[in-house]
Amino acid sequence: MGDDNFQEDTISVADRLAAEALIVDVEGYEGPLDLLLTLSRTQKVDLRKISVLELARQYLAFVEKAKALRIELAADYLVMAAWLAFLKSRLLLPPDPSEEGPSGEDLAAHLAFQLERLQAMREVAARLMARDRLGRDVFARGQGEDVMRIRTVRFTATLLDLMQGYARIRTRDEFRPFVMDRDSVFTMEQALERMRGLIGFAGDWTEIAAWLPDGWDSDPVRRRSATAATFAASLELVKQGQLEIRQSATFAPIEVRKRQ
Amino acid sequence: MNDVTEAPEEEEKSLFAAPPEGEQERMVEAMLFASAQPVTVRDLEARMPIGCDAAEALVRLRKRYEGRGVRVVKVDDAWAMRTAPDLGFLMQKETVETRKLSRAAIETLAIIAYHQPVTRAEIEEIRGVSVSRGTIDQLLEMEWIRLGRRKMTPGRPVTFVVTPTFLDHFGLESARDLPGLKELRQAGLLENRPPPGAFSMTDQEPEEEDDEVTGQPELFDE
Amino acid sequence: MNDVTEAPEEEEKSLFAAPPEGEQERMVEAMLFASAQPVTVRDLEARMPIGCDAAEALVRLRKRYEGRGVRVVKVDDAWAMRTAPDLGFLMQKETVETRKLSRAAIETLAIIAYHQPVTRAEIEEIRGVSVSRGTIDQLLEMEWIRLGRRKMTPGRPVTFVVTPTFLDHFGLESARDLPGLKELRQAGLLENRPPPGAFSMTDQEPEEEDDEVTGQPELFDE
Repeated sequence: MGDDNFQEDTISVADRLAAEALIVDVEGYEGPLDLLLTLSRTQKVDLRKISVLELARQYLAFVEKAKALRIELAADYLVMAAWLAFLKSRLLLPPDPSEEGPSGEDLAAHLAFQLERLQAMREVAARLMARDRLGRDVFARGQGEDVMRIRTVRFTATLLDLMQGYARIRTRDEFRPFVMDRDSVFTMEQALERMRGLIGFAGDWTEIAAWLPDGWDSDPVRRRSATAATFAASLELVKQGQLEIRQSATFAPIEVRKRQ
Repeated sequence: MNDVTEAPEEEEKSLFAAPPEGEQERMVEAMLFASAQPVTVRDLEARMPIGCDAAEALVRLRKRYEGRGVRVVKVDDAWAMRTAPDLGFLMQKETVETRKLSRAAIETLAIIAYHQPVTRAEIEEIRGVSVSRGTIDQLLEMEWIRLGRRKMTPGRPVTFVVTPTFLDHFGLESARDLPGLKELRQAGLLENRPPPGAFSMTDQEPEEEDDEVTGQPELFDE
Repeated sequence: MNDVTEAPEEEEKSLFAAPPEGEQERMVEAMLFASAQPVTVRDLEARMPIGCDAAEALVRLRKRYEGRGVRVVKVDDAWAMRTAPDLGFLMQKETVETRKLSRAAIETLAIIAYHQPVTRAEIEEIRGVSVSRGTIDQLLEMEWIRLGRRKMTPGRPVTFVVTPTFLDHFGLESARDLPGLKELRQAGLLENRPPPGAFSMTDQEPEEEDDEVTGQPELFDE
């Protein structure tokens, strides 16, 4: 206890000054660990030999002052305060063999380790940032000639492509919208016109086949079309009273003649 | 007059000892290396400690890089470092991409092969569409076609013929080896036509066939 | 065993006469010189004629540039040319103003570099505060850190590691060359010691902790 009093006395002024500075600038600390690290500097000793008990007292004092000044502390600062209060009690009381869990010394050692580790990280971060850095101290090639990618496109075709291509051109004419091919169709209009011209010469019964136009009687397709058209035209002319038509028996030849 | 201007210069030189020659050379080297643009002697000196002679350092640096993979070159009135021209091949990465020839190109090529020597107008007549300059250029570039003799018709139009490279690619000994219309039909490539013997819908076919038979060999008789 | 592997190599060498040493050095010089980014030995060799030994040429080239205004440096498994650090003062014009990193970002970066591969929870444990998303994002965006393999602990958290770009920026050959790394390890400060007992300030890590102790030194002992 006496030892503690002594320590408190020796650092009280610096401690108070530091604490006041901290209260003003509490926002500037990155959490309880950062604050503890700052507080530990007031001990001016190697972090490995730091008095965690003393640190706990400083921290708790800081929290008390902050409360007194109605400064709202973030929850993690208060959690840390609670934990440090617990740690403090552990460190001050003689170890209770019946109590479970780690000893106060173990907990203190771990806190000291955390502080030392954070401090070490800050130091190496500073060393890292102080290195000769690219773009600040050291420079890369200003006018990089990056590897030019030459993409050669090689076109190929096979003989089949060629043949198909040619075939496509040679048969292109047949690819056209579907229309009835009129070439082998003899329309009724054509037949009517033809018969009107010839009707004057049909005084006698004449077989309808004789009326078919030239070139339409050999090919079966053309003959069929011409025959049908001529027959239909004949019926039309009969209806108009210009022609007479007859068939002697079923499948017998159909004959026409000018109406008498 | 000369004395007046030289005097302060001398003074300056003595006041600020210029870095040794080797050091100046290093500086110029680093600046040329890092700069995105060629740098003038003036700019170099402006960045170097007082009393430095960039021009002098450049001469030495240029000599040092002689025969190396990198050279010190003058660009207009500025200086730069560039890779040696004979190593340009290292700065390129070649990739070959194989692509199918377009339909227009294949058809044009086929017409040239079957009808050579053929003029552009004739190709267009056969294809029924105009042939783009690019298509012809592409085939010329591939060395599959070349210009043949001019046609003895008004305007003396140029003709196109296929090349040995073409024959080589398609595994043909001569253009005459190209399958004729009859063979194409037998191969089913002309199956859109009515089978022979059947009533023909288009009556121009017979003559065309004749043309093919008589025209074809003549075309290849060069 | 040796004979078997050596034989084809010999054969290859005789089949394709590799360019002389000096020529190979010139080639490597030109390629490194031309590239602003570090180039791997593999990439160098891929662009050189068959039979070249880029690694060998690099050793000679590095020696040649010793003490010059430009240096040949190794970055991870790649090589680059960089200006000598003592000449940085000449390069004011070339300086690209980099975004100032916050203290949190700098500390986070250092923790990742020295503790890699490290999880976000571990970073938070070391700093004693939570790490903002923005800080990690900024470092990722600068390409100074990247995601490492996931940790084999519950939740399989992602880890962070530093990149070759980081090494290049800070002039490090590898993460093993980080300043003070050895001392930190000897002092046991790179171990993520578990807090004694169940009571921890940030209670998410007990399981992860074990992995830490074994995982950490392994990384740098490669």
